Amino acid sequence: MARVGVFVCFCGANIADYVDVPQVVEEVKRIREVKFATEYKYMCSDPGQGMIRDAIVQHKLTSIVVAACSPRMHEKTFRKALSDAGMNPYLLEVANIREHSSWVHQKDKKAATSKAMDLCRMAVAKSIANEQLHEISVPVTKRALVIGGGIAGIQAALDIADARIPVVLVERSPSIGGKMAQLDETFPTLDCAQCILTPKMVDVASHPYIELIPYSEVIELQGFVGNYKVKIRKKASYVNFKTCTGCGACWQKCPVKVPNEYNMGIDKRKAIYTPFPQAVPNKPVIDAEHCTMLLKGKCGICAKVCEKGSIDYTMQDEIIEREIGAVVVATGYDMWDPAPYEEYGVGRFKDIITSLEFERMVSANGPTNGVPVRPSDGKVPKNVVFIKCVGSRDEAKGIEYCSKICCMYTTKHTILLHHKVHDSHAYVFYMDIRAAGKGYEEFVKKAQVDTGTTYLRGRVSKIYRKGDKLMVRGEDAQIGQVVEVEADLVVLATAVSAPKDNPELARMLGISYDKYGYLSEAHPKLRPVETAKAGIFLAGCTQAPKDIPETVSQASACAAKVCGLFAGDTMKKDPMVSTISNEYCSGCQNCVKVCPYGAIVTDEVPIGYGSKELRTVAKINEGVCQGCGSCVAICRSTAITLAGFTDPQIINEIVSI
Amino acid sequence: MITLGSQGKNTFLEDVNVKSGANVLECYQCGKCVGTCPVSQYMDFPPREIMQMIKLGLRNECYMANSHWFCLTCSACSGRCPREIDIPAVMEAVRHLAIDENYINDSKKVREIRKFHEIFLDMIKRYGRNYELRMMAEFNIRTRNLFKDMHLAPKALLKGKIPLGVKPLKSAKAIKRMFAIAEKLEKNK
Amino acid sequence: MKKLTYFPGCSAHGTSEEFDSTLKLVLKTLDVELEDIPDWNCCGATSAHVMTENLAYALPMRNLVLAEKLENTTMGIACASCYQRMKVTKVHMDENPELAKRINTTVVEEGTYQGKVDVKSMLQYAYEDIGLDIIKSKVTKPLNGLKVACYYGCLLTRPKNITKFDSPEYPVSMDQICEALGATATEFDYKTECCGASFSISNTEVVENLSGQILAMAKESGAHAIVVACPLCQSNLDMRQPDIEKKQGIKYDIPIFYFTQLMALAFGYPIDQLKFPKHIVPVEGALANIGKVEPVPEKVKKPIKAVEAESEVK
Amino acid sequence: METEVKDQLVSIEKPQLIAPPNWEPVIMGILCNWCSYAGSDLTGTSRIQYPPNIRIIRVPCSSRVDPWFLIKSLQTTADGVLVSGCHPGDCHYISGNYYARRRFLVTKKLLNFVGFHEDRIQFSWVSAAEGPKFAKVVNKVTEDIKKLGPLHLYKKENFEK
Ligand SMILES: Cc1cc2nc3c(=O)[nH]c(=O)nc-3n(C[C@H](O)[C@H](O)[C@H](O)COP(=O)(O)OP(=O)(O)OC[C@H]3O[C@@H](n4cnc5c(N)ncnc54)[C@H](O)[C@@H]3O)c2cc1C
Ligand SMILES: Cc1cc2nc3c(=O)[nH]c(=O)nc-3n(C[C@H](O)[C@H](O)[C@H](O)COP(=O)(O)OP(=O)(O)OC[C@H]3O[C@@H](n4cnc5c(N)ncnc54)[C@H](O)[C@@H]3O)c2cc1C
Ligand code: SF4
Ligand code: SF4
Ligand code: SF4
Ligand code: SF4
Ligand code: SF4
Ligand code: SF4
Ligand code: SF4
Ligand code: SF4
Repeated sequence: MARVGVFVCFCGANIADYVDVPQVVEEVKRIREVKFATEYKYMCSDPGQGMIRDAIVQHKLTSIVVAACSPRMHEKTFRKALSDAGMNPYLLEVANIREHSSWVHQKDKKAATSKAMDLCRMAVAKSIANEQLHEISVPVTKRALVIGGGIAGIQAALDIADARIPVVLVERSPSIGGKMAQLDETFPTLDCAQCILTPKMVDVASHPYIELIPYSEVIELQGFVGNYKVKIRKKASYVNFKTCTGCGACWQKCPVKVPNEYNMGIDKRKAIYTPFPQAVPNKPVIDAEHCTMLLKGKCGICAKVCEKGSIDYTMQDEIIEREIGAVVVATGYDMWDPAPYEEYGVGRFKDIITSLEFERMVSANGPTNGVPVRPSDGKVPKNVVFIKCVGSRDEAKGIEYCSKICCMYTTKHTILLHHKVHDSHAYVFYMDIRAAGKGYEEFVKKAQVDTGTTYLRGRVSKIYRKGDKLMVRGEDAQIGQVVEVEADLVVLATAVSAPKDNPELARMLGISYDKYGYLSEAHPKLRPVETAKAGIFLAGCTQAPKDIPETVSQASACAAKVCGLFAGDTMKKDPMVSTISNEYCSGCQNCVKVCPYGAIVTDEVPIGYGSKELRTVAKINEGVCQGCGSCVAICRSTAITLAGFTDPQIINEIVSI
Repeated sequence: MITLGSQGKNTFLEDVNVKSGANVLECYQCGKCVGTCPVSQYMDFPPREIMQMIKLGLRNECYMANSHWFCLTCSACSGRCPREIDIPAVMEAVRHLAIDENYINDSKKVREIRKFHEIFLDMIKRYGRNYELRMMAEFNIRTRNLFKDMHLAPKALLKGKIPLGVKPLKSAKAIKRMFAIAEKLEKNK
Repeated sequence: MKKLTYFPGCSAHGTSEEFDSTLKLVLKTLDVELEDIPDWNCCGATSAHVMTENLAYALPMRNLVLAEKLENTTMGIACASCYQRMKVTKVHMDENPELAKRINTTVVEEGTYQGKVDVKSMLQYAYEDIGLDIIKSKVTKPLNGLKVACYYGCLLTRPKNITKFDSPEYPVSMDQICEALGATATEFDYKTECCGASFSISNTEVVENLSGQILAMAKESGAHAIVVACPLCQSNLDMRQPDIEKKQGIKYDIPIFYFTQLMALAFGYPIDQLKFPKHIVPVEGALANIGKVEPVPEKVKKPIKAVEAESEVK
Repeated sequence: METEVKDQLVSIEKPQLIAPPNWEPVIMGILCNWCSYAGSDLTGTSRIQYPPNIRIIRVPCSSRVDPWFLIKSLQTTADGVLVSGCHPGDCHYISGNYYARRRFLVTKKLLNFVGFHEDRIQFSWVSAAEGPKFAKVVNKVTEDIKKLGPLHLYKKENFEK
């Protein structure tokens, strides 16, 4: 017969104040299988764990129940205590008498105590049916996939590759670089984004351990940690990258002009183009939506001028497959569209631009040669109003959260404006100045003093026209007066938002995302780069808005996690997985259909012992199984058992109250 | 100087929240309402400051402010408030509380505004509809400002802008009864 | 022939008679028959809710209940203030049956509120239920050459969750109706700024200031006239205009039309039926622009100069 | 207080059942580990109070819930069952809760058919962040079951010495 030991925790006053712990101990002692029961102030402490270890040996216990906080808190701790005493760690059960009783029934000690007793009884009943389980080890494919080639993806790829682990870097656009490639100088040190980014981009292209697959998207991910299979769709570029030299003859001659995404549509690019001069790879692609040859079969100029014969109008999308062991997702962010700010006349007034448009204008390689201009008449503005928190911290029109970077880049913009237009004056409407970072407050102070920018604390209420000026009205809450600024140009620090297709991507990868569309980390403080799915990690703004220093730190952390995962040849895995018993399986394959991980395949076994005739049964790959239990519940032949959550275990819990 | 911390629980905040259905605690003092409000410059304390005063529990000061009397319920501010606070409802709550608790701001402007509304309601009570000429006249008499807008009157009358009589409702009695019940409801709240 | 329940509002026979009568002309052309709510009462306007919560709901509710006795499913309201009171009451009653029950105890003889009748402003009705195409098809004398600033005021589109019509910041329905009539709607940034509304009598200083800004912005936009859909707006902008001009020392001379007056004009009704003599600011100057051709502006504004893609090639 | 047992099936089996005075229902809560169990933990961490009638069983995913568990619960110990999982689209196991939901509806129909009131078996979506919602759900389920009255007169104490 089973010999169960029960340990009831006081959790200081947390449990003891609302549950009569000694009475619970007395009650469990009445259970036949319980051979030892005691109480202690802090079970998770070293002496607490020591009690468990001692009792196991002394009372020859066969399973352990700890009645304490949620198993999500300390299950691991107590399992370890069992191991240390030479007992199989999975013979532990935790009764959650804190979160589920003492904390939620604080006004009724009697009821809380009686509930705690029931919870203990259930745990004891379950533990009797517990079996010894052993961690599973699975082989790993030591190759990483990085999705997205912004600074996050670039950094992660380089760090992983430097550890001599092969990396596949998939970037959707024709070039890597992301938003950082669009920036001018960067806070808080004002070094030029291009100068620090382009060497890294070139490193990616030339790294022997990196396979760069540009102009592509991941369309399917199968398998499990250490053993993923990924499908990538390589979009037709209509240019043979192997032979193309990037000479540029084609795009110089192409007659079709298209708004240039890289310059936020301020100028035009051609239908065959590289997004920007420093692009990596520096090979053009044909934009099939605009090329007249591909649309109507008319033109063909680029093919004529290309000396290398690299143009191929018949090229098709291509599906590439790779085997990988881990994934870093670094799909970055989108800029929030300020259209809902009707009171600012967004969309009606040309001289209202977004921060990224401003960034392009002041960039030396930008469409206006580095000088900000008014889109309406091309004049250089004197009075520029910057409005912060546009779309951020605004649940009515935008998003609830703080975008974190706009305070700093707006400060930077006042400096850049001052540099480029000496007789200009900047006005900043702000609610707070959030400058928590190394050197950030110093940067803000210096900018304020050096540029003489006027800071007005308040959210802008309205913008209207007066002649060719924009009148910007808002309260300056410091003096409690409504002020109006006569502006030549208004720059909106629009919010950072999650990439639109993140939810779709998350579903494809089997990870979760929050209500805004940012991909969710496993724990906000202690596992900030991992996802809930083993082997998938997050870097950069795809997890939440952040600036470059933070993005790069996170990317490097991802690389460290990937390297850690690949440190051995095999990996350990939780043993809570399902198995199918051949004898019972009827071969109906219902389970195959419901398994979300594709862990179940079919197999052939002899119909009877020694028989040559075969029949079909289902078989589970324990490396792939994540232990959800869908198959168990669907199987009509009760052929499937999920370790740790077997029918006897759960039924025991049910009937033992 | 205002001393905080001695008055205990902020019951004023609770009263206003319950009555308005808004949550004043959500206000983060951005001031968008103030820049929006067409009459904020006439208020003793513009909407943002009223919000803060409610948070501080300054009941008397809020009641005695003219702000809630000046509020036109134009809803411009609430349409723009990033925290979606129903500011006119808050103003209305303060006003109704002040009326219920008999706080009377006796400045000339507030007296006039209040008079106007009282007379208007009185018109409805009497005729079921508004009787514009009579109302203007009564307003001027009751605010002791006999010649206010008199320069407009001849022109307006001449142009038939202001009718000389009103057709009272057939069911004027029903209206009177309605007033009586509504007043009772108001008291039993 | 469409039928529509009509709530004229107190000002229909007084200050805004020209709105009421031109509305009727226009609807005749558009084949809509109005059915007055029998023995309707004042909606309480801006005053009821200022003083008491229950009356503010009770007064409109009586009208809503009376309207339910007619067969039509929609009630059209001319005055923006009445419209807002009625709509607020309807939305709140529909959302909160408890409250509806309580308020209903004040409406003794008329019956139980059921929420059957939808409430629309006449502008909304013209825009949504009649539509620009039909309006356009009835135009016989297009208003080409007339530039108008459409002024909606605060009550027609706000609050958004109550009115659920057009935009609270930059509505366009009236602009589009005016354009359908052949007029040009100017880019007018003060469309929904408040005119001072109920302070018309009790706080003239405020009204003069607010309405003054609206007039200035309308002028700035190049409009010959302002078009409104609310008697309160009309009287604040029209009646007070001479005083405002005196105060500011600027001559505006901008007549304030009801959109129905312009519709009737474009539909070909003779001028003497449009009640223009009721206006304080004379309308003749503005109407003289009809038929005039706009001169081409001297300087066509240059677009922003962009560096061509070619020059980027190294 | 005497509450009559209303459920058909049970009244056929045990026609004379009468509720004991001060009767309190037992509700079996079967919660998925990742969302609802975590959510119920959060209810605790936030000290949100709810009625003490629920007994919680942890399963990896709501899709693990076998109809048999519900039947067994109602047969032996519980007066009602609450199954709670992740919101649609949020399932830790991608699509598990979708299957769970479908199966649950079928089970509910079946139990309904044999005579159990439909309120005895309830399903909800509670995420790991919805501590207050969990308390709300428990409040509602407890109230519903209290209205329906008891299914059992006594509890089986299987494991007593
Ligand atoms: C106006 C402005 C100024 C700024 N100034 C500064 C500054 O001065 N200093 C500073 O530190 N930070 C600054 N930032 C912030 C900085 O831009 C970000 O921190 C940084 O770019 C984040 O990098 P990322 O790689 O996470 O995202 P991104 O740069 O957005 O990169 C994401 C990449 O992933 C690709 N991608 C997206 N989806 C997919 C997919 N499904 N498959 C494949 N590829 C995909 C995209 O094409 C892109 O290349 C500024 C931001 C703005 C808006
Ligand atoms: C009041 C307060 C509240 C906070 N609340 C939160 C919160 O709610 N959430 C949150 O995320 N963060 C919070 N923080 C921040 C949080 O404390 C820090 O982010 C975190 O503790 C930093 O960890 P650390 O390991 O870098 O530093 P530390 O915690 O300081 O650890 C440094 C360790 O190094 C040891 N050490 C120092 N010098 C030497 C040496 N020469 N040789 C050997 N050992 C050495 C020290 O003894 C110490 O053990 C809070 C901070 C404060 C002050
Ligand atoms: S002309 Fe040919 S070789 Fe040169 S960039 Fe174009 S495709 Fe490449
Ligand atoms: S074929 Fe297409 S890409 Fe090539 S030059 Fe012509 S339009 Fe441009
Ligand atoms: S970073 Fe600054 S500007 Fe951006 S949302 Fe936060 S507070 Fe507003
Ligand atoms: S120093 Fe601390 S309290 Fe002050 S702004 Fe920075 S983070 Fe906030
Ligand atoms: S559902 Fe059960 S019986 Fe059917 S194939 Fe799967 S294990 Fe075999
Ligand atoms: S428990 Fe079954 S359904 Fe779930 S992952 Fe494992 S094999 Fe697939
Ligand atoms: S707009 Fe809203 S949040 Fe901002 S100060 Fe006014 S009430 Fe507060
Ligand atoms: S509703 Fe009142 S407070 Fe708000 S903008 Fe209008 S007048 Fe001002």
